[in-house]
Amino acid sequence: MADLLLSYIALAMILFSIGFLGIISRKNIFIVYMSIELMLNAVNLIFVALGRYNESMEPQVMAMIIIAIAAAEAAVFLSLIVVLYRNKKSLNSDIFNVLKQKDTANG
Amino acid sequence: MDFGILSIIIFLPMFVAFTTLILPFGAKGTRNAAFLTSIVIFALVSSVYYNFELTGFLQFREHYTWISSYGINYSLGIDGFSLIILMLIATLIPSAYLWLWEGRTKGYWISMLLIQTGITGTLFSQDLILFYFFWEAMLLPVFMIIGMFGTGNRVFSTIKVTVFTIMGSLFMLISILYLGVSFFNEYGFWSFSLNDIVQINNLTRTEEIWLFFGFMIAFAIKIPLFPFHTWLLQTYSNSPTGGVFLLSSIMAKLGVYGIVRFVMPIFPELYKEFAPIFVWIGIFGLIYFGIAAMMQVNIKKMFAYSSASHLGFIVTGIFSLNVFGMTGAAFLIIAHAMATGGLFLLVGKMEYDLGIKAIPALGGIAKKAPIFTVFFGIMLLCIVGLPGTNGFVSEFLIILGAFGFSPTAGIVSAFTVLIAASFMLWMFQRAILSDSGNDVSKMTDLNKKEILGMLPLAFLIIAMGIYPDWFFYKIEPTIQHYLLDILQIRN
Amino acid sequence: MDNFLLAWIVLVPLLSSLILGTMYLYSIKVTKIPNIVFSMFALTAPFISFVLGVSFFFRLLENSDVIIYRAYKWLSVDGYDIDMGFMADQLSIFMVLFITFVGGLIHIYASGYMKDDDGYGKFFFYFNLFLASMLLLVLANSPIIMFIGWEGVGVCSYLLISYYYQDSENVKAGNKAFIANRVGDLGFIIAMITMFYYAGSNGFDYINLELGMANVPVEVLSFIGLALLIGAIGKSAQIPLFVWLPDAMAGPTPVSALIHAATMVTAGVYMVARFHFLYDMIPNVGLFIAYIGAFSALFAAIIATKQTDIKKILAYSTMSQLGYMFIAVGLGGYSAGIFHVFTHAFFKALLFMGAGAVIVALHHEQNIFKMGGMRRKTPLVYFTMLIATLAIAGIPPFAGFFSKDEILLTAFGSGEYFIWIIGVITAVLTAYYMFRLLFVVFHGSNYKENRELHSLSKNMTMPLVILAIGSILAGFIGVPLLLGGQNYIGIWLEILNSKALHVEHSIELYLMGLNILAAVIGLLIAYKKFFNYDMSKVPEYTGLIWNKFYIDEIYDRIFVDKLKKLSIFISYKLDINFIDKIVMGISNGFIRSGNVVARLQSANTRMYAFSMLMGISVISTYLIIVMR
Amino acid sequence: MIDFIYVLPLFFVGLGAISLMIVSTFKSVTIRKGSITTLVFLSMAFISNLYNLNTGDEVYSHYPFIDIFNKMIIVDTYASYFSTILILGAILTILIGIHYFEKHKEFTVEFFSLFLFSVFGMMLLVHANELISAFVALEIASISLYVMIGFEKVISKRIEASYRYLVLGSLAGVFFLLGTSFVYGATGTTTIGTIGDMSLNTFATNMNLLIIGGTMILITFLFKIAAFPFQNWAIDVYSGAPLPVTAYMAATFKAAIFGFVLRLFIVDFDLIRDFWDDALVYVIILTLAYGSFLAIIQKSLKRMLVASSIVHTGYLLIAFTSISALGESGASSIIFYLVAYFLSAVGAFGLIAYISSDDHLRITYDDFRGFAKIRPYMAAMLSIFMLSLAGIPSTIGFIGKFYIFTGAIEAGNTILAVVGIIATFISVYYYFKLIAIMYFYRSAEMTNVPPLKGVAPVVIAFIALAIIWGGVGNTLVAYFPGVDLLIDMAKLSYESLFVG
Repeated sequence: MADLLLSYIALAMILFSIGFLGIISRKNIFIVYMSIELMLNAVNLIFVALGRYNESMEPQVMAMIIIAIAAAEAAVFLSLIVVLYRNKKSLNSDIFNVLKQKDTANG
Repeated sequence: MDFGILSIIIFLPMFVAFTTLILPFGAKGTRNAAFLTSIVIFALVSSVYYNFELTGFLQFREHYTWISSYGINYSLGIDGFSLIILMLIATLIPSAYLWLWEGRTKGYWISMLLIQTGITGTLFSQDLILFYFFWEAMLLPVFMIIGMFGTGNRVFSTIKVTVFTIMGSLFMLISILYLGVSFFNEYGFWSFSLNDIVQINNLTRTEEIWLFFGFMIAFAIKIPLFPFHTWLLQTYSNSPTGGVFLLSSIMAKLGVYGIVRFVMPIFPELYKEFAPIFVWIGIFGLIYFGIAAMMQVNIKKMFAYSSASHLGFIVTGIFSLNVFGMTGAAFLIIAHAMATGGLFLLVGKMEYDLGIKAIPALGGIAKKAPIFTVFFGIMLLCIVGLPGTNGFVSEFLIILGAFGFSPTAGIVSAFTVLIAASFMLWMFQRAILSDSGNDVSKMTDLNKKEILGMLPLAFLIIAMGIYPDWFFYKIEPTIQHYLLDILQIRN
Repeated sequence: MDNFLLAWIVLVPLLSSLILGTMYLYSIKVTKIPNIVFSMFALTAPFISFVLGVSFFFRLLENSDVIIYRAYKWLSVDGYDIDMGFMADQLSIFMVLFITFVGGLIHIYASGYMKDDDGYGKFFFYFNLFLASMLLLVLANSPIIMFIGWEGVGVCSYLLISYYYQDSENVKAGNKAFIANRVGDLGFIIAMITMFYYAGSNGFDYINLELGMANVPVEVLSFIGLALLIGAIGKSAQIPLFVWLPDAMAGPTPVSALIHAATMVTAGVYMVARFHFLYDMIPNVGLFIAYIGAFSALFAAIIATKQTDIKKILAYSTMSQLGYMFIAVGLGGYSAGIFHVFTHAFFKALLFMGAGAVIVALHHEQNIFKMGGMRRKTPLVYFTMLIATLAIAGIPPFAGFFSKDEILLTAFGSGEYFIWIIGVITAVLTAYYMFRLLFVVFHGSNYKENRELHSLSKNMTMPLVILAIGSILAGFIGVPLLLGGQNYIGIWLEILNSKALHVEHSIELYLMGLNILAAVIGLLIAYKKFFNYDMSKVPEYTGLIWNKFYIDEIYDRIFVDKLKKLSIFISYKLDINFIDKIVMGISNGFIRSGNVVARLQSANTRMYAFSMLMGISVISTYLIIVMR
Repeated sequence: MIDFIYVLPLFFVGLGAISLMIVSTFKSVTIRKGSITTLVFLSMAFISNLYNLNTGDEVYSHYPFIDIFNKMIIVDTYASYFSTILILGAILTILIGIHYFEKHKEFTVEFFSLFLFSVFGMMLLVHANELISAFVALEIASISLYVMIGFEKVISKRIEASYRYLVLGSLAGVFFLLGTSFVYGATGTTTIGTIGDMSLNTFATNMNLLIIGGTMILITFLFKIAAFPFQNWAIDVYSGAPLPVTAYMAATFKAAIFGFVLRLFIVDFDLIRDFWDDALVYVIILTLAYGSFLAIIQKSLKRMLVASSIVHTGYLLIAFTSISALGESGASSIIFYLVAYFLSAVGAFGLIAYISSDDHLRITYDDFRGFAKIRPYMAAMLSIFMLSLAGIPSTIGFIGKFYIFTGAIEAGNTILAVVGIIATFISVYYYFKLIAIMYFYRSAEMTNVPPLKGVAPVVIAFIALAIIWGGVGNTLVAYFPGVDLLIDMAKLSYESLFVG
């Protein structure tokens, strides 16, 4: 039973890492968003697995809550994507760099 | 004297400053208020001076709790050493005001008043945090007065001097906190008051050395001692007259005061152990700055160098670990403050009239302004250390002290009689006396106010030279107390 | 009893000088005060002091023990008191007498000399201040009080030399004098401090010092002696610190007469005599002093033979006469030295004043070869100058003869034959250059018959006469027993003389004759070369001697230039380019690293996420490391 | 009923948020009305909070509606103290911001609703006694902040800041969840207090797992307070956000985060906290260095303040490390410094916001040349804030630094104190530069700076006075609440953590 839990957690970790790497490597905002969702769901997986492991309902509830929050985030994220696209006519996250450190004082 | 006279002396100028700041005073009104304040304070201080008993211990104590949770107290007190500096401040500031009488703005006077508060507060504090408090607070009006009314590249030099000084004092702060904590660890309750801090004895030697230098760096920058002097030149040559007057004649001395007040009682052993280093740093500075001053063209920079050289000599005195050196140092603090202060006022007038700081562009002043020249000469001879002025008495005593410390030091430090004379007289010849064909027609002679302001300085310089013992008996017990009780030196 | 009058000897000139100073400032700022008022205050002071001095002189005559007056406690540190004390013993009172007397005369002379100078009041302010300091110097009862007077004298000479301050040359000369004196003072201070620590345990006045020195190791004593000697050399313009004296002639002539002939320069001699108890214990240092004196005397005499400026000649002669005095005091013949100080004061003051008279008469012409024939124009000056010249040349019975003879006798008697020979040669040269001056100025065929001379006022000529009489008579207070005389001065100052010298009368006679012979030789050479000297061609001097052996240049090369270079290096190179660079370098370092850090702010989300990943992985690695 | 009184502050804020959300649809509700409504709700919450706090010296700790919430929410002195600070911060932000919000057209009444939601989230965060609910609270606050930052959607830097904060923030949030899951796996509970009890018996608990979970939570914490190596976002987001929002985030949000994390680490990770300390030392040093280096080169005033806020994070972390050795005084020094920094930062940001609210001309240092000539009082106040941030005596900033450094030395890591001091004297450079520029240049071109009237300047002036008062303490008037009061309150609230 325990090793089964372990394998679940391992899977969750893999998903988590994929998500993280996705944030780092992909330029497209949508994919960045999906990667975040992926990471959240990886955590959810852990919770559910844990709940199954020591027959308690708590982790399931937590998973539910997390999904809810993820939905809230999703709303903000999608609306933001719309605004960004309207602003720059592009989904490439690398071109959003107006806040780059430009002027550097000397002396 | 239990109505808190010291607090009044500290906070009266600040109060006047803020009142004039808020109320619609003009420049003139502010000036009159400031002058009146300085006179009142002079009266208070002289009453302190006469009620001061001839012991080496603190008097006029005041003690209130400030931040009880960390045992930080508002505690004041003075002893002979602070007394003379206090008397000095009270005497110098009114005459300085008489000199700055015309053409200064309101902000100028307010800054001067605030500086006075900072100085006196620093002088009275018997609690390390309180001392640090005033020590830093003193910096702000100086920052303002140099930056707002200075000349030349004033913004840069102001920032430079501020950062430089604050760096030093922050290291001091760390040392203070460390001392407080180790006091807490030893005795189980918080206190930063000097009397408690001196009882710490759970510090290892390494810790002590670090803390010692933490303190010393702050004071060495303020004084300034040899490697930390570079802020001095730009600051002195760019400051307005009032600022450079206070910087040179009083604040620099507060560095020395800090060493005597805090470093000596807290680290008596290290004080004795490192005395040779500082005696020699002092002597080195004396000669180094003296030589540097010779070819300096900017007259204010020359005086900056010369006062740095004298302050090195003062440091030699206080580290010479005998009564002659220390008394001499205390005396040279007065002498130098009066002479250099006077010289900076005079030069400030010259700059104000002619707008010239370069020696080659001057000359022929003596014919235009004889009285100016007379006072200039008196101050100059005091700097040179001519017998009959208090400059000689102090230098002689310090040389005695240095000789008592080590004959070589004594003989080397005796060269002071040559150094100051050489560059001062040469400057006097080129800048004041001889006709160099420059146009100095705008130079005016002293008016009545200025004469009135300069007379006390000149009088004291000569009186203290002819009858020094008048002024010694107040401070001598304190010095004895330092040597016998604090440093445990019998000589 | 009325010892406090001792203080008044000093106070009277001091007060008068202060009054004069304030009056002068008042007169230039507010309303002009007539010179007569100034003169009133100025001229009375020295005579009051003189009278007081005389009164003490008589008190010392009846009982010869030292009179001491402690005015107040000057300084009291650590239970150790230094008094502002005055001491009158034979030596100091003797000095007081001739200082005030000659000084008074020079005051009178100056009142004529400066009468149409608009700094009249200022001049006498300095003059009396100088007198006060000089009197304090001789009357002080402890080295430190003496030092006050000592420095006061120095600064007054600075002020008086640079009296015409508009011309920077004069001020330079003043600075030179002050700095050279300062070098001496350095020695003095070092000596004082060493004395203080080794011999001053029970008081710092001369008497206690004398007691204290009994048990001080001799090498320390010789160190003190040498250090003091530096001071003496500085004041009395001996080798190697003499350079200031010739330049000091930039001041008005009365100044040269008072300071650089009669009083100030003799302070060195006085000091050595004052510290006789020290030098008696270290004879070899004394010998060193004597050698310095001898060489200075010869050196100055040689230079003087080729000078053309009348005052410079006199200045060098002063230096060489001071050399004689140093020979005497160095060899322990203090009374002889002081005797020469005394006589020299008369005839040298006279010479300067005569020269001054001539200079004034010729509208400030100082080159002797542009004068000539003054004998007929100003006979009075001529005669007085003649007397003085005879006196300095050492022709009996004039004053200089006796004193110089006694000095040479001392040299011979103490077996220092080399010094003695130098002394004799110097005597020849002295006679030569003095008579050269006399002949050229007064006898030389004058080539400008028709030029009207500036008239000399009464109070310029009157002192000349008095001093001339003095130069004739002054010698007779020290006539050696040999000539059936009575060596009053020797008796008066016998407290100083430790060792008696015994020379057979026959040898003494020979020596005396030899001296006269030397003087006469010099006179004859001068007569042959310069009597009726053809004034049409002014000789152009060149060469080593004319250039004073290039001593000034050498000093500049060695000390001054090096110092200036060093100063420039420090204040314009080292401080700015090195020390300040370090300070500013640190702050610039912060800013530079700030610019490096700023590159990380690329505003790229993925980069930020990546840096987060890096951070997290570092932390996780740390975890793994720690947890096992 | 007593329970209801305890949750009253939360209730008021939440109610305000919802009701504003509803009324915002009506056109008649102007910005001013909306802000006033916000203020009303906030002040009601504030009063009820003070009522809770006003218990004299004895501390209290209470789980309201335990049958509903089941120890998810705690109301104790500590939480009330923090939520007092938070509400105060919110009130000040609104008061200072009013002028700014009115001048900028994009702001609508929804903004205030979001604002109240974020306040609600933060209060919930400090009241949270359970990890998941803490996460919920955190997300409520964060999400509303994302929107507030990007509210002016026509300005591209706003939305970019919002985007960056959203991505990285939720990334960090995921780590919080991961940590939670580990903690749950290790201890079988997520309730604060219980975790601590579980961590005591080492048989039942997998310590390593607990430590890993704690570390993950710590990572989120470090991210939210912008500590090294998670600091990059801060300068972009803060300088991208509208100035009042920046002030709000920099001061208030940071306080909320600390409020929760202190509770968590003091109560639960008491045994294993020192495990992180020596790692934190490096984090602190790097944070201080990064912040100082970044701040020293800034030309834009706002960016400088933001960068320096990273430095202040470093100071707070110094105190955080010294908790394990000191306990009470360490925690209280954090709380005090939070207050000190909160006052100074809100004042500084708010004043700059006010100055540049009409025209966006005064951005960089040089724009403030000779500012003292045209607006002397504003210049004076700005100088006071700068001095307080630099920790110069006679300002509250000095006292705060004093506590922190003393604590660090007392806790035995003097090296941190020294590094902090060095950072301080670097900071003197970039803070004093502003004062110098304002005062030392005679030339001053008069652009239209709003005059010194309206509510915002008054509030700012009061903040300035408070700063001075806090610095001078009760030296002027004895027996008047000065610095000591704050400290005593902090200590009291610290004690309340252990009564529950």
